[in-house]
Amino acid sequence: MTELTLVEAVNRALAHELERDDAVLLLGEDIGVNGGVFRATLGLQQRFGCERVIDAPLAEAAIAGAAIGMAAMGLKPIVEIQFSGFLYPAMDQLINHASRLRHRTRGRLSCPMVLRAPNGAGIHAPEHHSESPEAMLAHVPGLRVVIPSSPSRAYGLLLAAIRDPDPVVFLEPTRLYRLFKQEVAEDGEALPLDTCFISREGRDATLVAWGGMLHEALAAADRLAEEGIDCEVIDVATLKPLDGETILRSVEKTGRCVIVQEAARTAGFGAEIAALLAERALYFLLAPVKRVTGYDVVIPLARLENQYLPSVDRIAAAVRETMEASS
Amino acid sequence: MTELTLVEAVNRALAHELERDDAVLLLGEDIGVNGGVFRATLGLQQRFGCERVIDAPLAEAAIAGAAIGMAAMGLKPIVEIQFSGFLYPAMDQLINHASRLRHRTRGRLSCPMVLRAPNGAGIHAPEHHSESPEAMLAHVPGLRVVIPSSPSRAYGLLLAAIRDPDPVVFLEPTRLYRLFKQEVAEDGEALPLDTCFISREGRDATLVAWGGMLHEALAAADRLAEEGIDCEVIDVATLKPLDGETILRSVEKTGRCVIVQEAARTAGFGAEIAALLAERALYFLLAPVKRVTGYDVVIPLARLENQYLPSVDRIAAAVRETMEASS
Amino acid sequence: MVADVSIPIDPIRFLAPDGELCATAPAREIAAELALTLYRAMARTRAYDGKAVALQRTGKLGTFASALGQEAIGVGVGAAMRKEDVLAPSYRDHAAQLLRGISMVENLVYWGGDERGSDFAVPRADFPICVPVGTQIAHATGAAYAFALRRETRVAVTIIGDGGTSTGDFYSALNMAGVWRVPLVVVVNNNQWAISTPCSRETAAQTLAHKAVAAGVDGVRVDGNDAIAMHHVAARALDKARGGGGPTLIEALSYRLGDHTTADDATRYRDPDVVRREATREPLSRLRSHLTKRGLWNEDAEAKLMRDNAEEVERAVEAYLATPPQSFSAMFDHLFAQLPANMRDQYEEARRFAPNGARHG
Amino acid sequence: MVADVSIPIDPIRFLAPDGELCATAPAREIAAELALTLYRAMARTRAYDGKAVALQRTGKLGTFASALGQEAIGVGVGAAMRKEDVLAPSYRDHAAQLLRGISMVENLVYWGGDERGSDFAVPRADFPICVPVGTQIAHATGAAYAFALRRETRVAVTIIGDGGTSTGDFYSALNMAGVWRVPLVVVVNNNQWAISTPCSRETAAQTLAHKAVAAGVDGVRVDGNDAIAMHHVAARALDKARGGGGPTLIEALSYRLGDHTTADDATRYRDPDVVRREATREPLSRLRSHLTKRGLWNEDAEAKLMRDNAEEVERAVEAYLATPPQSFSAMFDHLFAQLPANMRDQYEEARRFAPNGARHG
Ligand SMILES: Cc1ncc(C[n+]2csc(CCOP(=O)(O)OP(=O)(O)O)c2C)c(N)n1
Ligand SMILES: Cc1ncc(C[n+]2csc(CCOP(=O)(O)OP(=O)(O)O)c2C)c(N)n1
Ligand SMILES: [Mg+2]
Ligand SMILES: [Mg+2]
Repeated sequence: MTELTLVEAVNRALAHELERDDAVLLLGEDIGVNGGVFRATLGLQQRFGCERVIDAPLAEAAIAGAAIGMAAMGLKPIVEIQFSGFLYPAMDQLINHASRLRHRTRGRLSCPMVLRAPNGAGIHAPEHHSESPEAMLAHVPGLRVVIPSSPSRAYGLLLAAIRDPDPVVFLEPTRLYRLFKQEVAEDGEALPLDTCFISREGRDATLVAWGGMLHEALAAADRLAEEGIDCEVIDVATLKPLDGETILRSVEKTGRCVIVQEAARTAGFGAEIAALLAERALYFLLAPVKRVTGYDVVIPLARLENQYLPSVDRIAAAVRETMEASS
Repeated sequence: MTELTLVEAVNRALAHELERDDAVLLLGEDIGVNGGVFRATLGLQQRFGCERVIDAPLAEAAIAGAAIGMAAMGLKPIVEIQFSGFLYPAMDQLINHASRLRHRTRGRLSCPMVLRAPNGAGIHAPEHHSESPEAMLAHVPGLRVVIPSSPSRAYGLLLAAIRDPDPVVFLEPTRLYRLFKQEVAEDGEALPLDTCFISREGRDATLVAWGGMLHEALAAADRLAEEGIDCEVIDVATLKPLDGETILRSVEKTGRCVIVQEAARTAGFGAEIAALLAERALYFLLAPVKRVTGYDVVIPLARLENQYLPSVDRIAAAVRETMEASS
Repeated sequence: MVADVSIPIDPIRFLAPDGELCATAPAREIAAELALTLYRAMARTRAYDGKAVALQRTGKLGTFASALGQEAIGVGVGAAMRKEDVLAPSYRDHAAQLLRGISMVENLVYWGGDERGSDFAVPRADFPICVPVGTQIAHATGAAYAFALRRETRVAVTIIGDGGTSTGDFYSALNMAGVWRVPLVVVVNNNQWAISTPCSRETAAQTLAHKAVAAGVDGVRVDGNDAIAMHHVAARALDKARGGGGPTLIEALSYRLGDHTTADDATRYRDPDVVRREATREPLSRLRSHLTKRGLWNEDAEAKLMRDNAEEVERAVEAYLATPPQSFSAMFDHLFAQLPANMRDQYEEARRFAPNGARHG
Repeated sequence: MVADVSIPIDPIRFLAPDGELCATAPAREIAAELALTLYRAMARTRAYDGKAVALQRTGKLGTFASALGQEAIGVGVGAAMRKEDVLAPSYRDHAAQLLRGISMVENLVYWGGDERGSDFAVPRADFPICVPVGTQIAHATGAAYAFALRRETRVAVTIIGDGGTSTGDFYSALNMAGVWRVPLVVVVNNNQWAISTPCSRETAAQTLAHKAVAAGVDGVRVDGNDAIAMHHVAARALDKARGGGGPTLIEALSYRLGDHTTADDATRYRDPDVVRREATREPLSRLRSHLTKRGLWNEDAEAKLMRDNAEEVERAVEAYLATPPQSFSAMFDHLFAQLPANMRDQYEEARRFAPNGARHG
């Protein structure tokens, strides 16, 4: 086992599947010689050739649409969108076609594609480079939406996404790409695409997060532990289909839940988790559910970014309030 | 006062504002001589000329983008998208530009545009003509999202949307276009864009709905009244910004809430309302919140459409269960 | 130096509207078998098309998009394709679809509001009808890429309307196909109208074939009411694609003689005189005149063909009307290869509220 | 009949790389004042540009997109525009922006990660920098429509990269502008690269000017390293637009001498020999040679200009670095004309967690 960053783990998973399955190919802007703007595809064109690692023209809609055509004909295209803020032109193809080709043709054709994109803020990037559109995508029937929170989960979940016979949107937290290294087995073992992971066990309150926010949640849990508040931290990982049972079991145990979401609050994915609790946790909730989220504002440019993002302070404060509300 | 259908009320509001304000213009496919595929713009090109009622080429992204440019230069463009299933190509312009032009320029430029589209199912339309993407749009900071449920609300809310100095997405429930007539004052009085309406008062349970589903909710309330269950019915009308206070006050009174949403369940706008209750209604909820929604499936074609849509049966059953859970 | 982008404006035409062979036709004689095949296919399409419109009028079918007057385009293209090629059609392309083996029943089931209509028995790899205008061009581009990658000698063919050429998708996918030089044929059915919008309000381009210039692919104009020319041009583009020569954009000039769809009323926005004039150029009578002049066709043959077509259509309508509805579970059955566990509750809810013995249409 | 879409492939050029007047130049003499203005503006841009890159390298600025080697394009266009015209720029267009009156401080504040950098003191109506590639073409089209509707003699100008011409937005907006015949000038900065993707992987079109054919608008190629030719072609297009002659697409040929942005490392994907060769055609030395040969410029003038520019840049940097941060409320202040009541809680939450005395970038 070697220690890899998250972006290296992505690269390893891509290489593994390109090697294993001739039908797999990569498609995106600057993913060839340049290895992608984040180097997720580094070395793959040299190794697997221009025909399977394709530098596409600058046209996200056409890239997504072409991937659908490839997938329908039996290939397994993996699309890289340079930043999730540039996937909006591809949404029509994702929603009106990728997600429903199998349904529309009663299984005659299908769309085993993966659309990868760096997601979220936290690297002081330029305008439009800090978007978190996961809730919109999770609303679309027929799509799976996956957001890893560590190198090993990125590796295992991406393998699963590629092998999945249906379209998967795979959003990679930009801020985690090189934040830390982790041992990643090169074993080709996929992780399940319908499971939340319990990243830390605890009995007083449940923190639910995904992607980059998981680490803020864990840091908040560390801080709260010093105060004697014992948090369980759940990594949602696969937003769609959501493993509500794991979340419910945890909240049944703790009686309290704080959801952490980087995206703007209203109609974000945290709302779905809170709704799950409103529907199914009423009898064991000891305190109101709380959401710590990005505000309902345009995510500010670099200099104010940190005041937008849920911070350890904000998360810890929300947990404390939750404790007080039920003491 | 004359009795108008919802689509006639839309027409009247458009005419009123074209008359009142030279900066207002309409832009869309087939809105000129043809008056739009639903006739919402009937007669307006004849009356206000080709320059202000513009038949645009078939390109939703360019239409939305051009409207942004017009709006930035001081016009008030009202875009018609033929069906909400065809607004996905415009989402990039809506999200990356319309919603944030004011923010990005610190108020130097702004984007007073309205994007109208028929929304939702229920008319046995062809493929892609029955979409309900309102939750995606409500997630976007900087956009307002409005869905009227009757001719008079369509008139008053559309006037408000046009006069609003910022971008508004105005989704018109296709199934209500000609379902019933109502007296609509031609008084140019706008309705507020930040208020839910209580469409029926009641004390046992709160039904929250918007657009086409409001009428299913009202019909369910009628049926339940016969069984002695007295429902309050709220028309959300403006999804963003959401008037949570009206909903909370109602649920504080009734202790029970069933949310009705036509769109697919996961991460739909109903989740936001349920989340609001999870956060702020815990202490007065007598029963778990329930969502009656479209399933997380591609909305089926006409022959199965009714089995997808929330029906009076499904809504009534949910309310009964809610009553039982708390008795 | 001046770029060579000479795209002839005069469309390729073999048959004049009166059925006479044009002086410009490359062959002195048109193969009788081909001409008869194309004629029969067009007549079959028209018989089907008229019935579908009638079914809609009587409430037995949903919205339908007639191909009246544009049969030569789909038939010419469909006949030029091989079985293993793939078609990505729009909603107005049943002429091509029927010729490729898709059944009338399937087409009716689709427009009747039932997904099973897109589960073609043959050809299994063709794309379903595409409603979001322009999006299908990218699918065909991707399919063509797959063929090239696997060294299959298959071609992807897609059809789009004149209005569709205004979309970003049309251009960006064609441009991509140009760079990749994939085996793709894009046919524009220029029926002059996008619902109520005339072509002149869609673009200032000199012709729609000129759109090819921006993508660096070959563009060609053909009389889309001349089935023989249409077939010839399509066959040439398919051959070129199969031989590695890259994509072609074909602008086929025709006229939408009917309403946009059954939900439309074209009298609101166009001059009936123009429609009447355009009707004199329509493809069936043109080819019939030609065949008749050559002694390859007569009234008896015509009567028999009409009868056969009417019978086939009647059988299809019966089969369509007898199609039992799908059960509630059809919503869930093909959403994913396997339904996620967390959707079991929704499935059960749908079952609980499913009507007993759901009725037809 | 063959369509007349003759777009010359040879770009319009007045000055050879060595500064000599080309035989093809229309004027025998180039106005001294204009030439000096363009030269000074280019030198000013380059001084600013180099400093911005340096600031990024030392952690004092965010990602920055250098215009090195492409100064003639923005300067030529900017100088041809009138104050009341409107520019919709991409992220690489500070040459044009500076000339239009946008300050260096504003540009630094923007790239430093602060929205106030887009609140231009002048010109108030210009669009902010556009990052989502291709989207700005539609904004300019809409702005041009507004001018035409109000009978204002203003022109909307937009600049896009070679890669940007692959987007659907570029085409669909240009096509729309063609139908509407609005006063629009679209300038393509063909710097040969879209990050690591060479133009040949973006399109098979013969030239990018040929993209105009698909939209039915005029297309023209110009040597984008020749500020005089650039200005001439832009001025002609602006005049035409102002006179009601509709849109023009200008392909300006240049070369991106630097990295794509400071986040890029172009040595990974391109040949340094080619870059060195391209550097010999760059616009500043070309115009300087020309001016020197004509006796309009000398070493003293150059030294003084360099000094003045350096001072101006230095002052701008100081002002930038001294810009106090925005308070938390900047997130809310301009989201809407008026903050919705339901956002009061979020505002208070942000206030509560705002650091005391937030520090600089
Ligand atoms: C993206 C999109 N926008 C709008 C529509 C609604 N619509 C359906 S057909 C049509 C006109 C298409 O015209 P054309 O491309 O010429 O094809 P034709 O119908 O004439 O065959 C429109 C606007 C759609 N289906 N897709
Ligand atoms: C829609 C979109 N996709 C991707 C990107 C990321 N990106 C930024 S610049 C760029 C290349 C643009 O190349 P070109 O248009 O030639 O302009 P240049 O940078 O060379 O000036 C890309 C892919 C983006 N900004 N917008
Ligand atoms: Mg048409
Ligand atoms: Mg470039």
